Amino acid sequence: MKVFLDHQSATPMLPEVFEEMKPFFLEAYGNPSSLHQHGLRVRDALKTARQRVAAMIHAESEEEIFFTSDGTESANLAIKGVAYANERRGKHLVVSAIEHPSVMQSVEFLEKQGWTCSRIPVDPQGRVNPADVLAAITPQTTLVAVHHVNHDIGTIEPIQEIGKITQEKGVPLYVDCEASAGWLPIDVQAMGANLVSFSPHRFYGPKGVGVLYRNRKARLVSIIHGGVQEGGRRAGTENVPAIVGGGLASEIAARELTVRAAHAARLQKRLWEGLKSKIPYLRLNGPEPGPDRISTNINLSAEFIEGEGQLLSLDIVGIAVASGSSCVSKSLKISHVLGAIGLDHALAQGNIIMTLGKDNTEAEMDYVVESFAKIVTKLRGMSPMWDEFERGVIDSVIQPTGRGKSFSEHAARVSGKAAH
Amino acid sequence: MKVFLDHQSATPMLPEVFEEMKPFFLEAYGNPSSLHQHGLRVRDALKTARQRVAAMIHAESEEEIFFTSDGTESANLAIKGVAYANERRGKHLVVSAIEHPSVMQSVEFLEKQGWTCSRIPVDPQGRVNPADVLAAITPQTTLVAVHHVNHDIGTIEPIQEIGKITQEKGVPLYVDCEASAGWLPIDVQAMGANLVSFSPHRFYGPKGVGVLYRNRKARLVSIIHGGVQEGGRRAGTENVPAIVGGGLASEIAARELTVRAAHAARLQKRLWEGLKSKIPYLRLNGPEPGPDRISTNINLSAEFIEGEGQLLSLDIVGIAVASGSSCVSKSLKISHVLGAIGLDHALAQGNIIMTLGKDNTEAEMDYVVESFAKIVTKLRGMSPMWDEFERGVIDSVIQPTGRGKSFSEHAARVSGKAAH
Amino acid sequence: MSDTYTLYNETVMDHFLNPRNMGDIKDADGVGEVGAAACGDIMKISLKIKEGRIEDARFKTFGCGSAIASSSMATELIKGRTIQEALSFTNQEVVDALGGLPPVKIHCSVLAEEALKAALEDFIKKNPESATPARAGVTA
Amino acid sequence: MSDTYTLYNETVMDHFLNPRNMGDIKDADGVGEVGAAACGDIMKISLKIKEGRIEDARFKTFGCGSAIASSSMATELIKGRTIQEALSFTNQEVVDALGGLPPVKIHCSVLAEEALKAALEDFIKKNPESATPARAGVTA
Ligand SMILES: Cc1ncc(COP(=O)(O)O)c(C=O)c1O
Ligand SMILES: Cc1ncc(COP(=O)(O)O)c(C=O)c1O
Repeated sequence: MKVFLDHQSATPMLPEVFEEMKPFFLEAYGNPSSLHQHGLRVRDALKTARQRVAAMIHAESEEEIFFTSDGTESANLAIKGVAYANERRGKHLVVSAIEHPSVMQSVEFLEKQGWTCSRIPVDPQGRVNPADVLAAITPQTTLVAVHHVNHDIGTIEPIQEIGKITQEKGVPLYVDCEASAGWLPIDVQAMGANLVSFSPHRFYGPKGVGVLYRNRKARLVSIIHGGVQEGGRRAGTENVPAIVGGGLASEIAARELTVRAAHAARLQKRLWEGLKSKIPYLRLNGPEPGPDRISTNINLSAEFIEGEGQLLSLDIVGIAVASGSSCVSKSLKISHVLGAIGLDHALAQGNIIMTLGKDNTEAEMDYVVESFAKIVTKLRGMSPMWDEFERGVIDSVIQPTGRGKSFSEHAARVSGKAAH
Repeated sequence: MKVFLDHQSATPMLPEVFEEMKPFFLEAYGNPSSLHQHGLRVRDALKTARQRVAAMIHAESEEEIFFTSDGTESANLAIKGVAYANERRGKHLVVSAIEHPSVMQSVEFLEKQGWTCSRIPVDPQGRVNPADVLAAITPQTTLVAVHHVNHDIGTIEPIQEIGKITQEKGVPLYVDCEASAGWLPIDVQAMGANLVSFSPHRFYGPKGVGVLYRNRKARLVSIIHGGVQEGGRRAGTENVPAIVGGGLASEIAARELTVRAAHAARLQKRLWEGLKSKIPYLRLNGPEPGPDRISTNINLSAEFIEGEGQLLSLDIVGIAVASGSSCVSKSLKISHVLGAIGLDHALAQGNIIMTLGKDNTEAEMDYVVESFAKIVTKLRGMSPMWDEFERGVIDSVIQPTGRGKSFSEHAARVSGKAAH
Repeated sequence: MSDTYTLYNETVMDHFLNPRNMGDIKDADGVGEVGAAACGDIMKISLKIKEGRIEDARFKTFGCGSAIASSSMATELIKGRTIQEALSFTNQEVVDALGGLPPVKIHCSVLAEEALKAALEDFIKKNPESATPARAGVTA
Repeated sequence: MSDTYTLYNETVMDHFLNPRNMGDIKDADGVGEVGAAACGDIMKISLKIKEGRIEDARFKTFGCGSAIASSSMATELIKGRTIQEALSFTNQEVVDALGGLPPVKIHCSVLAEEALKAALEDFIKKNPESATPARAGVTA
């Protein structure tokens, strides 16, 4: 059986989206900046796409929609574009500590250029406390950024409450909706958001296009300079087929959202309950399935074993998943999200992220439960940690027994250095 | 008859490129950052694309190829990425005065952040004098940027001579090859270039992908921050189908370059000679067709009439062209290239740019000559300038007779302000 | 894919491709030529005026499609009006009659208004008696 | 599209999926457990040594695929060697025998070398007489 459980990384494109894009490769190949037939024809198509995206997120006007190349670029534009536009007003930003790297690294870049930034810590479930946001805002603050849903652990943030605060304070609010778009309703006006970003490749649209919503209350300058495309906010020849496809994917996602989300929620419950009952020493990171967690995400830590081995073993039996363990990241660091929720280092190493999509089935969930249980058993059999736990040398983090050292102490001793 | 003469803005995608991309939308939809089957499969495809692009421009290794979203982003990355990487060494740049806006505006952005820039003027044909580049380099210079071919007037720059100078001086050379790639051979090593950019959508590849070549001698940091994609030089989910398509388009372009370029050169000659013989007071901007001009470009000024009217009238009879006149640009400014070669304001207003492709035919050229001659006659009949020229009130710039005022003087009088 | 796409709406395209009143009036009673330094457009309107009423109006224009359409439309609109009426003519009438212009092209309609006013000015300068009651309304 | 794509080459995948010498040796003559703080890997190697020669080697590993494959391969390679020979064992042998590792995973093979050396150290500590001629070669 083949089971794709990595929908946060990619989704297969809808056939109807592909059909919509097709003519824009071969026939309607014009450049929207051109004044002739070929240009004007695709200009019309871009307008339709903009309207569809605007409708999906309840924007007032399609003129508030800017197309970029992906969610990362949208996040960079939101952060840097607002920061630069308001440079004279102040150079202070407020962001949650568990934003996506595209936000965190943009902030770090600005810090090198003289900005300062308050990183709002989160609770063990990954939730931002709106009061902390309020407390962090200073007269120099020009932007607050809190994502709608965390990409790793699925936490839904209290955006409306934060939106009320930023509106009262007159500070623009940027909400990265990459992990929620297509799966949770997004109403930019109800949220009180001035900027919102996402990318249609997360809900069965094409790669190569990102969306940035921005309303008039937030000043924004361009960060990719050149021509006057996208209302002067993003230079460069537009990726017409991807924008067209992204528009249609947005329209379909809005229409099918309730059905898709309910389906995912059912599978999420079945998957987590199955895993929990079959596999001891397994922890769910982030909130319990329910109103505080997006229905597509399951983030697990299997104790005493490491994430990459789990991922590879799952792949061999046809199950595609992700992991936030350091062995999986190219930087050899665990996901900063797992660090920020204070997850024990041992559990962060054993991290596995399963993300659901509209085409997953209950039978698939059962297969995953069964396969994963076998894999965990096999890998634990190979792990000195499991053996040492059984012998009482180290203790479990998930169900502490009071005997032995912690994994972290043990790891520090054998490596001669503290685990980080 | 339908004639597409705006290949600098867009090219139709090759059917075989489309076929190559297709599986990456629907089946091989993985994210190259993923460690499972789906990710690894597309990772392989990206590697092939990188190798094909590297081969096209004679790069030493595919690891010198970075993919971005378009030519504009590649230019931004080249300019800002090198500037930021060498910030401590110096903050001075040298660029030709007629670079594309993606270069010029990137430089202006850096100037706001404390960099200084020498803009090298060009001769009336748009050529940079290498001696001027040498003279402009200071110990603080961290980058020299001169494009291979100018996008508006088709001038081929003396890159090898400039490359010798920058190599001697130990300053990285960035060559924007957007207007030449696919039509002139590019050998990054022979050029002495450290950075080269272009976009496959200019030679029958897809939109949504840009290329930046960079060798080890030039330090480069990322400008779109986030994940560690593209060797840490460009964060964001890769646009896999476009990269795959761009790779194949590059391979085909390299293979067919000689044939395509010779075909364009034949048409270019036929077109220019036809127009010249039929239409009086018509000027070719940039070098004569031959070794100093790219074979795809014809840049004209029809005197006494304005460019947008010509463009619209051509469009009505099925001929797609571009213009550098101010009425055509969204900024109401004439192309800065026309300003830099010292083109009289009247001629800059009457500007038309025709760019040839591999599928244009001789019959099309004849149709364009005939149609354009009629249109010029009609528009001149509507122009007060033509009438005033015939009545000796103003003089021709192209064939001065010594009688009357210049267009510029006249325009200044009637508008009460100097033409710019 | 077989539709025709145009930069301007149908009315504007029609006035650009089939301009009304294009040309010069021999022995015009008033001629105005104005230019916009910003984008190089030049517009010339000549008027035939009889008994305080515009009997004929013609234009010549160096400029983009919307400049040509604006002058074509302006001459159409103005014919038959009294000098008095013509002096309160505004560019908005041109924009409305054309069914709208892109924001960046509104200035073309302004140029048409200016050319008309300049032609009226010219007439009034030559015929000071004709305009006494209207003099105050002229701005330039 | 039906091919199988793997992060590691066939040999590495084989040693990950079918590890050789996995487990603990009862009454081992030397046991080494080492860890890499950087990425959390922990590797344990136990040795059975007879007449100065490694008769059996077994491993347990907490770590990624290449860490497991590296320890599997290291135990394979080391069996039958003398203590003397084993003390000059390097991670490069593991890398070579595995047919290469991704650059970012080379450290896994280093960990395998370290675990082996730690096990040898342990043996030598318990049997100081056995290693007199080799003592100088031990670095840690
Ligand atoms: C929350 C969040 N923001 C931003 C991004 C970056 O988007 P993209 O992958 O489209 O560049 C991601 C990607 O996974 C994400 O999850
Ligand atoms: C010389 C030159 N450089 C850069 C660019 C920008 O490339 P793109 O349109 O792919 O963003 C262009 C585009 O026309 C160009 O002609």
